[in-house]
Amino acid sequence: MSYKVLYYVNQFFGQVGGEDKAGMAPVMKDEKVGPALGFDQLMGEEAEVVGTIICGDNYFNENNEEAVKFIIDAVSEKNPDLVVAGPAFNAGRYGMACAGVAKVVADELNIPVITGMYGENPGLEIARTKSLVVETNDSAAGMKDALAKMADLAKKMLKGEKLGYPEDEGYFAQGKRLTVFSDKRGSERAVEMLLARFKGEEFKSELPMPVFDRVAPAAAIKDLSKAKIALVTTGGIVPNGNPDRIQSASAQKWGKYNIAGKDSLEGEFYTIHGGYDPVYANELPDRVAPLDMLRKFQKEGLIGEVYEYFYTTTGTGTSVGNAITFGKEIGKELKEAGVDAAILTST
Amino acid sequence: MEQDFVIVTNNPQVGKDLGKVELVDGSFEDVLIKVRDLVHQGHQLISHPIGASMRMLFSPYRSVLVGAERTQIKEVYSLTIESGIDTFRRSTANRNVDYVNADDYARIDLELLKEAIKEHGIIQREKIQEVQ
Amino acid sequence: MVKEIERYGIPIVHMSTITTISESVGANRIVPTIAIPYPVGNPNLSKVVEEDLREKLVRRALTALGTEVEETTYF
Amino acid sequence: MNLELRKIEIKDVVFGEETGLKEGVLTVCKQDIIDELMEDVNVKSIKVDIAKPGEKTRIIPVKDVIQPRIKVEGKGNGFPGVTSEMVQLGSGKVNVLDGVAVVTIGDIVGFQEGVIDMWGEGAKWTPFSKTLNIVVDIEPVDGLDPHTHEATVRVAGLKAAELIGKAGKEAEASIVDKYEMDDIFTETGKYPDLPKVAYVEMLISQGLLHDGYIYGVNSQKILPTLIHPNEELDGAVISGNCVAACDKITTYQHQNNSAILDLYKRHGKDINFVGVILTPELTTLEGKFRTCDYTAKLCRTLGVDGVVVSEEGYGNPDSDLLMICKRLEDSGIKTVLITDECSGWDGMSQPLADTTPEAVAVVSTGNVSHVVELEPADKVIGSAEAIATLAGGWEGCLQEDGSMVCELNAVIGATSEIGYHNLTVELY
Repeated sequence: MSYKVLYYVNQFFGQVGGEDKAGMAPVMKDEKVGPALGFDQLMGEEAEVVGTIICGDNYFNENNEEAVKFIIDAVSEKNPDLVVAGPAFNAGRYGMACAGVAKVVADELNIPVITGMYGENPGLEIARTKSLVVETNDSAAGMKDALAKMADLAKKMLKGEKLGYPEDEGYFAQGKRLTVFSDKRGSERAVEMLLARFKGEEFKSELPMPVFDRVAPAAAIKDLSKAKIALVTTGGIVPNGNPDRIQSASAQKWGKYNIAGKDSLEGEFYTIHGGYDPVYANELPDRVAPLDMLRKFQKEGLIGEVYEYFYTTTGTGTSVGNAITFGKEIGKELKEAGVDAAILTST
Repeated sequence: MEQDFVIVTNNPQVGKDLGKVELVDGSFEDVLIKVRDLVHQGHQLISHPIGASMRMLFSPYRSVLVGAERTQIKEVYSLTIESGIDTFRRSTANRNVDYVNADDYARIDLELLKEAIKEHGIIQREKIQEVQ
Repeated sequence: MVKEIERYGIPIVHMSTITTISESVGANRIVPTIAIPYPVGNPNLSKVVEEDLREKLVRRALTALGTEVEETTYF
Repeated sequence: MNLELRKIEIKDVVFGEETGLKEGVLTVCKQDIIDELMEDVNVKSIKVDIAKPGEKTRIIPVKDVIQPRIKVEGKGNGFPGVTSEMVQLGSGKVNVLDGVAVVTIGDIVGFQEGVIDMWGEGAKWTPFSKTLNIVVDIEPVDGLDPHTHEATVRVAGLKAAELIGKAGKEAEASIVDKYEMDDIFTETGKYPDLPKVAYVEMLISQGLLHDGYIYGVNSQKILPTLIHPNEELDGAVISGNCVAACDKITTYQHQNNSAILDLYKRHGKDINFVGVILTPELTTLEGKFRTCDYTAKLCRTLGVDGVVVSEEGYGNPDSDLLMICKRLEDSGIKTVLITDECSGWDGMSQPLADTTPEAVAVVSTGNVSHVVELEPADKVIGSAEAIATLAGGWEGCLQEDGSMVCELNAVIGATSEIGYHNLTVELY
């Protein structure tokens, strides 16, 4: 029996067009388009690509609800054994879309998903927890290799074979910690680990602590009086009513609000942060995000200006992956807006 | 000696004879949140917010000792209560509170609380001796 | 977040109460703040004294942005 | 000190008129045990049963597991400081009924768990499905306060093991394990070039149902203390723990502490094993700071190059474990931790309650939230209510065919943090 595979690509790999077509709404093609064709050939007799969904990257990210609904309907109709998305290489929006597809297909439809990405793709953090993500090159020049690896793993997944370790098979660890039997009891492994440390040999901790990389400090502002400064907070300060419904904990998104012409946040903003007693911040939100003081310094001429948007999210319980994504997205906007420096406040 | 602690609890078996009680009308998690708010205001976190086994996380009741006065906001207290709340939520995500054995949990929580008070008392006495 | 924003070459100062977390998430410029529910303020103080405190904290943050640093530095 | 553990291989256990041992078959007289334990006025009734590997038998709720032994040369029968008069342990010859365990059951509180399945899927997850278990069910008189209740059950189990152990008095041992270790200076003189290693064994020390005892002293009352490994192998440390089924250290596991045994194996070859530090896991933060500082100080005083640290329990003891690790690594002492983790049903959560970058070498003995399916048993020794508690954890955990789904945290010794069992965790 041959398995059924449904393929997802963006407007570019779906051969519709470039950036100008990034806003296209999703369509379902019954034929194999772009990488779907190559993937289909690699699968040989074992599986067949029964259709290709093509969706604009901007559309997916900006009209998420509609896109998700389309995916659910399309996948339910074709009822495939596996969904393949990408590979997205280092394309950020495409990667986020592939991650979005993985999330909805895995969570809502319980169908396995495989995709491919470069290690720095912002979609990786979500995609790896919802699907199998093959490690790829950073550009489409690596298409051939990526598809070959994806096809190999896809065959194993379809047949329900046990996958090898991520580092051996070339996929990103999903972060799933499985309890298994070892051929040695724990104490013996501990003694061996200690001996390895004494001898300076390599050893593998069975419970690695989270690692934090560092970024070199950016150069200081030469002349503050001309600088445009942005205010960012993880303290959950939002406009009254929380119009964007930012979560009080384990935030899935951030918000930005226009503060042009406002002297402070008092009265119009409050906190939705679930990690502390909100009384004091609600009394005066500037205790968390000190817009009033920045305005004061602006008037005094100490700083040039305060950037017209204020950025906010909640810091409590928010996954490292999301925090990275938020930082990347916010940083990009600040850079494009010509912001010179930022103040981030955390509670 | 003036008592320097407050018991934050939702355990109905905890009586005033043990000391000042801040009774929380709510769940285990509500007790932790109350403790968090007090720690954020500068109360010392005297006893660890969670127990020493998974089982005790399914308890409907919990008692935690905090300092009676606002003294200083210490990172270690904030981090401990934050991670305690996080551990509680993570460990009980798929579990029901074990109400069937509520009375037994209340009893054991009370006993463990008494031990915590004793342990705290020993440390306080040592401190006073240092001063003398 | 702080690291990702700095990656764009934008100097960023982290005003935070739990500075060990701030260090572990890779902040290079840190201003320690007052308390979790009111990092840049203190409702226990009189209005005038609190204003003064808040002004000093934000001024410190601006000083940090105007100062070259090599490694994690507290202001 | 010089200790010989002489293992007498037991092939089967049967009930009979007289307790004794013949050709590898241990005969147990029920009435002897009942009479002995009923001497305690706090005991109302005693039931004795046998559970063998492979039988479709479930034991629940387990309080403690003890290995029956008898000392045939040297002082210190029973458990000095608890069931017999105080003597220095760690030397002499001990006959061990190898392959037999006394398992005590008795619910001090309704929420006690601790299951041993002797067959099938469940048997894989506990080391005590491989032993011939003599199960002693202890019911105390009504109206006992919980402290006395716990002590009654604890001591009854130790006495039963002592009584059964006597059957091995004249028996021939098939394996003799010798544990010989002199004072630190002499040993270091013998092995000047080997790295010095200490073992830090943490003990839950937090009050009722959360206690450990050293020569009968509640570990809550001590500063971290140095003990010769032989003393623990000879019965100086016993369990007073009734919660944390998967990762409490039963008395049996103290008597056969795998971390001590595995360090001993390397003593004089790869390492110079200098001793065991018993560290209480207290409940106040100040108490934790004190014991962690003190533990690290003892290690520095001993001049060790490396330390293995084992935890007991989950939750607040994670803080102690990592604080000890940080202090040791900061002093330049290479440290390996043994702990279990709670990474959720799907294994996707952050595994420990706390983290510290210094913890670079950690052995994980399993996810306490790992879900396993247990088939219905033909025979239950213990309490059906305890099964209800075990099965009542969430909707749908009790299935139509009578099988139930439970988390590893209910299974005795599953994720033993002294590394007694062979579970680990792999990242996928």
